[in-house]
Amino acid sequence: MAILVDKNSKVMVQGITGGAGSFHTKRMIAYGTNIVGGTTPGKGGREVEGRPVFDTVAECVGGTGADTSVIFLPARFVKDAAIESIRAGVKFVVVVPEHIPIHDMLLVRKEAMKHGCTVLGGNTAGIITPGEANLGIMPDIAFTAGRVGTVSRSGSITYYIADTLTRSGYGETTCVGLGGDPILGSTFDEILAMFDADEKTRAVVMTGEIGGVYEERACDQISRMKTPVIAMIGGIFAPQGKRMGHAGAIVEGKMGTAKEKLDALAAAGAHPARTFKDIPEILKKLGV
Amino acid sequence: MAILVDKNSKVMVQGITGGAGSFHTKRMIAYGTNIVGGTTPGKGGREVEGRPVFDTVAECVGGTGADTSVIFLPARFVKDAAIESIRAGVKFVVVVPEHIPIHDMLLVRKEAMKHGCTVLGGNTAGIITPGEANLGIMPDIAFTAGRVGTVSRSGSITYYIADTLTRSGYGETTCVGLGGDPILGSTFDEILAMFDADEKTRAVVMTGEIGGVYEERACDQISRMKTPVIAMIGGIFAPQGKRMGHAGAIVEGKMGTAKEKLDALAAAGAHPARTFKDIPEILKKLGV
Amino acid sequence: MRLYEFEGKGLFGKFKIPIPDGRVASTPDEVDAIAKEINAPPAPKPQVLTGGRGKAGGVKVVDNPADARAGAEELFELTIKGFPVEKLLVEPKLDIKKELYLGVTIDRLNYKLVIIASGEGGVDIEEIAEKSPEKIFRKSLDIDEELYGFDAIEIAKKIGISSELTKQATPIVVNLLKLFKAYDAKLAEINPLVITGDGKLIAADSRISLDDDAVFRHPDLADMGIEKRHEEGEMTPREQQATEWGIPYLDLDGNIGMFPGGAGFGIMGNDFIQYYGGKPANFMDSGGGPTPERLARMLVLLNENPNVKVIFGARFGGISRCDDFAKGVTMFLKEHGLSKPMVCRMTGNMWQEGVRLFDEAKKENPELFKNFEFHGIETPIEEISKRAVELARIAEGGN
Amino acid sequence: MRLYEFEGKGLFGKFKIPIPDGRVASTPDEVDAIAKEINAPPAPKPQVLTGGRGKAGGVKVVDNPADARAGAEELFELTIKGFPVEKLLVEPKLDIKKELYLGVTIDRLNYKLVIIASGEGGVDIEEIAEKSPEKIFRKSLDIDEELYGFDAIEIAKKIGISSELTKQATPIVVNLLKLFKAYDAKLAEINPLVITGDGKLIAADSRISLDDDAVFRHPDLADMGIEKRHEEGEMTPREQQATEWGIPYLDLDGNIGMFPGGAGFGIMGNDFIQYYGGKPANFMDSGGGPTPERLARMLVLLNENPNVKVIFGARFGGISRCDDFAKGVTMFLKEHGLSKPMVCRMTGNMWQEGVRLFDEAKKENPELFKNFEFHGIETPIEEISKRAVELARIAEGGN
Repeated sequence: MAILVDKNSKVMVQGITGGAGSFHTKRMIAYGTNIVGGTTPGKGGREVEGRPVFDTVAECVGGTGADTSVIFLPARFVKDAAIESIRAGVKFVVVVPEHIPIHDMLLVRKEAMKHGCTVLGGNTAGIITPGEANLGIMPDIAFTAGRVGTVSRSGSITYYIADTLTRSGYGETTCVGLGGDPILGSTFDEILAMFDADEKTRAVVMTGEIGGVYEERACDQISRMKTPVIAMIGGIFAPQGKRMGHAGAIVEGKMGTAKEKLDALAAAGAHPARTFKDIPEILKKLGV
Repeated sequence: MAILVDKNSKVMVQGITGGAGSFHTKRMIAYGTNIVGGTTPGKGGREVEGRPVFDTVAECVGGTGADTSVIFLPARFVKDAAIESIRAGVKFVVVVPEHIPIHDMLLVRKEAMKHGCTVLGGNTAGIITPGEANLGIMPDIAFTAGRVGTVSRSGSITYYIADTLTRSGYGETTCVGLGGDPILGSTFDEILAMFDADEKTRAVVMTGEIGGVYEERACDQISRMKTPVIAMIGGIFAPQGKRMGHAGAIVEGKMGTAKEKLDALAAAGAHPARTFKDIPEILKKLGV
Repeated sequence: MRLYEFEGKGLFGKFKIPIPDGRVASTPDEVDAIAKEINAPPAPKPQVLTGGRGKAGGVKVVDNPADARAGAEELFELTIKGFPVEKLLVEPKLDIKKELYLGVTIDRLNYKLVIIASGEGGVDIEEIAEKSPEKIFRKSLDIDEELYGFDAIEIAKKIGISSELTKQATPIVVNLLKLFKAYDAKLAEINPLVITGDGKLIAADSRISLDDDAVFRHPDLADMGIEKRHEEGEMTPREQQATEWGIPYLDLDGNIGMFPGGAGFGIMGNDFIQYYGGKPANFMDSGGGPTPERLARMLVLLNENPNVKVIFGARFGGISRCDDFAKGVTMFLKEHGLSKPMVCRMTGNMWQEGVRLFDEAKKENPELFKNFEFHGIETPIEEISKRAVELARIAEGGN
Repeated sequence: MRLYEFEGKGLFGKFKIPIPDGRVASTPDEVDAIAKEINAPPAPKPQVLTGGRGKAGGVKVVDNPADARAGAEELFELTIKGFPVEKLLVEPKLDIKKELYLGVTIDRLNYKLVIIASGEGGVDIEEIAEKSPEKIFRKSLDIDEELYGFDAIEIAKKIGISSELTKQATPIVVNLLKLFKAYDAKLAEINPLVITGDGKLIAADSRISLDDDAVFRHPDLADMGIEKRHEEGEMTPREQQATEWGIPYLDLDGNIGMFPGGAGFGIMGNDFIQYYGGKPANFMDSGGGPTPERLARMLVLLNENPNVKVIFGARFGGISRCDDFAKGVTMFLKEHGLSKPMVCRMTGNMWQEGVRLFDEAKKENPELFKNFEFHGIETPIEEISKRAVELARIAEGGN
């Protein structure tokens, strides 16, 4: 088992005829992802990598049964594209582009909640269930099917952690990139709950970072979980008030210093890790 | 019993300090209507006819328990005022002013449906449950408590019919003015259903008119009713395509010629009346 | 309130809906100048507030710009459904490959906005709706619901716009709805929406009707020269007079002058007269609580109408009081004198006092009341209606 | 993107939020001229992109307009939290009876807009929120939810605005939210919103921050002279250089130059260095799939920074490929020469090929690589971090 995506997912690509869209469609197919088609308004009727292109998501869903969508479009088109998928009945949407306007994501999130759809991103490297499906832009090299789930705001951190899990023999069930934008389609607690409900996932590594607001929201969830959670937070030593890259990574009042995040998560029952190599050690202690 | 309003209704007036508002507050109180207070933004703390004035409906509802509101405000303020009442938990709103912008009424209707609130008007003379409560601008002289309900788009027709019922000894349970504006807060079928559920109402007189779209909508309801319905439609002899007063009274394609409306209602089981004096004759035949 | 085609196209332009490069002319000279300017075969179109212009011979295409003046002179002579042609919109003739229909209106029954589209445009859409409903595509929306580009693409495809043209079609659909909402429209139609030979979508005509009751919140319309106007076509002089006075009034072809209360009984009273064999000369609506001045003006309209042989009056004192009504009518009798028979019933609020006031005034000056019968609650309105019909028959020399 | 006070007030004016009658001056002469013009005691205020201006002595009220120039000269000399004062907003001094707070911001946790209001304005609202949360009123709204006048009245009353002033307060609250939505704001604050002695509500200050990622849809901002700008205050020359090159970069006070991949490991890598006893000299984010040019520029920033004693490099080939990475770094080595020790790990996509390319280039020109250690997947990143710390200790003359 896995969460959100597996070999049975019927995946479509919004913006499939574009540069990034067609490039990653090829990559995703090469990994074995079940890509069934895609959309580009005005280019319905074409094919990309042998997959049919439609003008609208509704047509694509109708023609292919797509239930999952990966968006490769410029940021300004994401609001409409995500809402189009949500309204067409797609149940899982991955927003790869970064710099999605904040007000747009508020609306996308509202629409997603209304229709029971899960959105990842913006600015996510994607999601991978090793050996089954790879959605987004993550390199396959780091990943091996196994028994630990990961959820992180950052692509590079996901690679490092998966690499650590792979090389220490644990492997991964699913690796989820929440995304680096200030407002995200999904939050840590929501993904953690999915992992907790997944029988194959024996532990979860969650990696947050300075700034952002979604780490604290995870505490309540962690305290209720039967699956152990290992937590890392980036920016423990970051100077206060300095902007560290991600637009969201500005310390917001009390909430959001990395130290406080990590303390709060530990208090809720998470096992804190400092560096990647701590992870297999903690897993060993936990008997995973 | 009665529908929508009775002696237990706690009625507030929106625009209570205005000319029409204060004048009709006095009249309504004189009739015995349980007026508990009113609102005028910026005039909270005053009194009108001994009733407290508040800045907002929420305050008025909090302070008086108001569950019903009559609006006496210029048309341009009605959208906000009606939505304010609806959101503050008022269950019945009477919109007396006319010429409410159509787009505004669409929104008011949506909000009312969402919150389970009934709206009458715009451009309604109001509603009266004889001997109990008189909301709006109807003269009390025509009305006597009795056993027939009326529902009409026009104030003057309501007076004539009530007068007929009063003088022929039937009297009225409740007389409802839907309003003369093109878009109305309530429709014939909705009011008819309420009358059908009211034990005291033994028959209903419904009066529609040329133009408008709500008469046809009543047919399905009438065919399902146990309470007999007498129907009159104004404009049977009106020349086609001429605008007859009410903004809504323009013949719209096939729908809306008075003859067709009356035929449709009769086919659904309503008893057609030509003039007011037909009404007691039909009631007699029906054994009401 | 209907807009002229050129005004509607002005709004289209504002909302980035493509329109032909046209200008308005008020004289054949101006048409001539514009024809030279646009450098294409000009198609001058009369600007009147009615449909069916094409059928009335009101669209001319002149293949040679030099002939534009002559064609225009002809058009300026036309009267279309009672509307004299005062302005022409001069546009380059379009190379039309296909005509579509796109409109937004209000579904009052279901409290929704509806976008209506059809692959067959340029003709009467109601006719298509009736004969081939399957050729019409409808999409309903709540008033506060957003229309997305993907909805627009769906609509475009349903009416046969090809994939390649969806990028042009999407903003047209989205923006037509924006315009509709932004200006409180009751109807916003592009008919036809044309596909040209070189693959462009262009709004070849506009029909927009705004909600009179919401014009107050669009002061920019006045800046665009769009002023509040009468909804309907040509008015009779009396209708024009009534409009000036703010009285809803229509001339009909009977001989009984109707002086009723509100619009409801204004309509129903006309029916009553006809049930009893009479014919109303007009429709009128006093409005709620008319002032004495308004009552007097209403009576002036009937008193001075030669077609009116008898006046039928009815007043149910609701918001207004019958004593005020009696005062107003008496004022009219004194100032203008009633030149024809009138029968009137008063009931409702203070009716006894109204009858008493009439009695008193009559005692004072019986001459004023020689043509005037008044009744109170004791006489049913049906009897008054019959009496009016009877008086009319007598006035016309019947028996 | 923060707006200057005068820019924010310009938007307030556009949305009919009352503001003092002020003008912007760039020289003491202009201040003098404006002071004479506004005919009231002038209150010139430095226009800087930071709060705490009052505490820094940055607001001057001159009781006599004739003294305005002297006061202005003083202000133009100021530097507030690193911002030099280049412009003053000259307004008439307000007769302040009471100071309130009104703001709109985004509650990211709950995906809502929040209107925040307090009867205590003019000071740090976060301080009030912490010490006396009961003095703060919050109202949450969905992004597509309308705020009605009655909601605004409720908010106004909660912060002690009297009934008589609600008619002034209502449009201020409603329009501040409209502005917030219309311009994709992250923050729109009136602090203080003042009640003047003669009972007027006026926005005495503005603090507006817009979403950089949405500026593209507000071209009218540029028309108003509001250009895209750096969010933060004074930048170091290197930070300015990096900003020009589009590289997220911050100078820190350590000696290990950080050359990581994306922002996530950019932040985490700094932590690793510190866990092992080192101090990073910077934060940097390569972005996804950096071009060779970008990689070279990133290295230039570190190579030319005298504080940097060692460079720590990490690349996890995801969207990018390690062979491209190796080519880019080699290009830098050839063109610029590496002047300090560097340790670098590559893994992910095509890492073996990357290592092979480095080996080959090193064989060709060993001199270029004399300061450069490269590792593949076999060395954990923790070891690389330790090695960087060790190299830094050596470089600083430690052992």
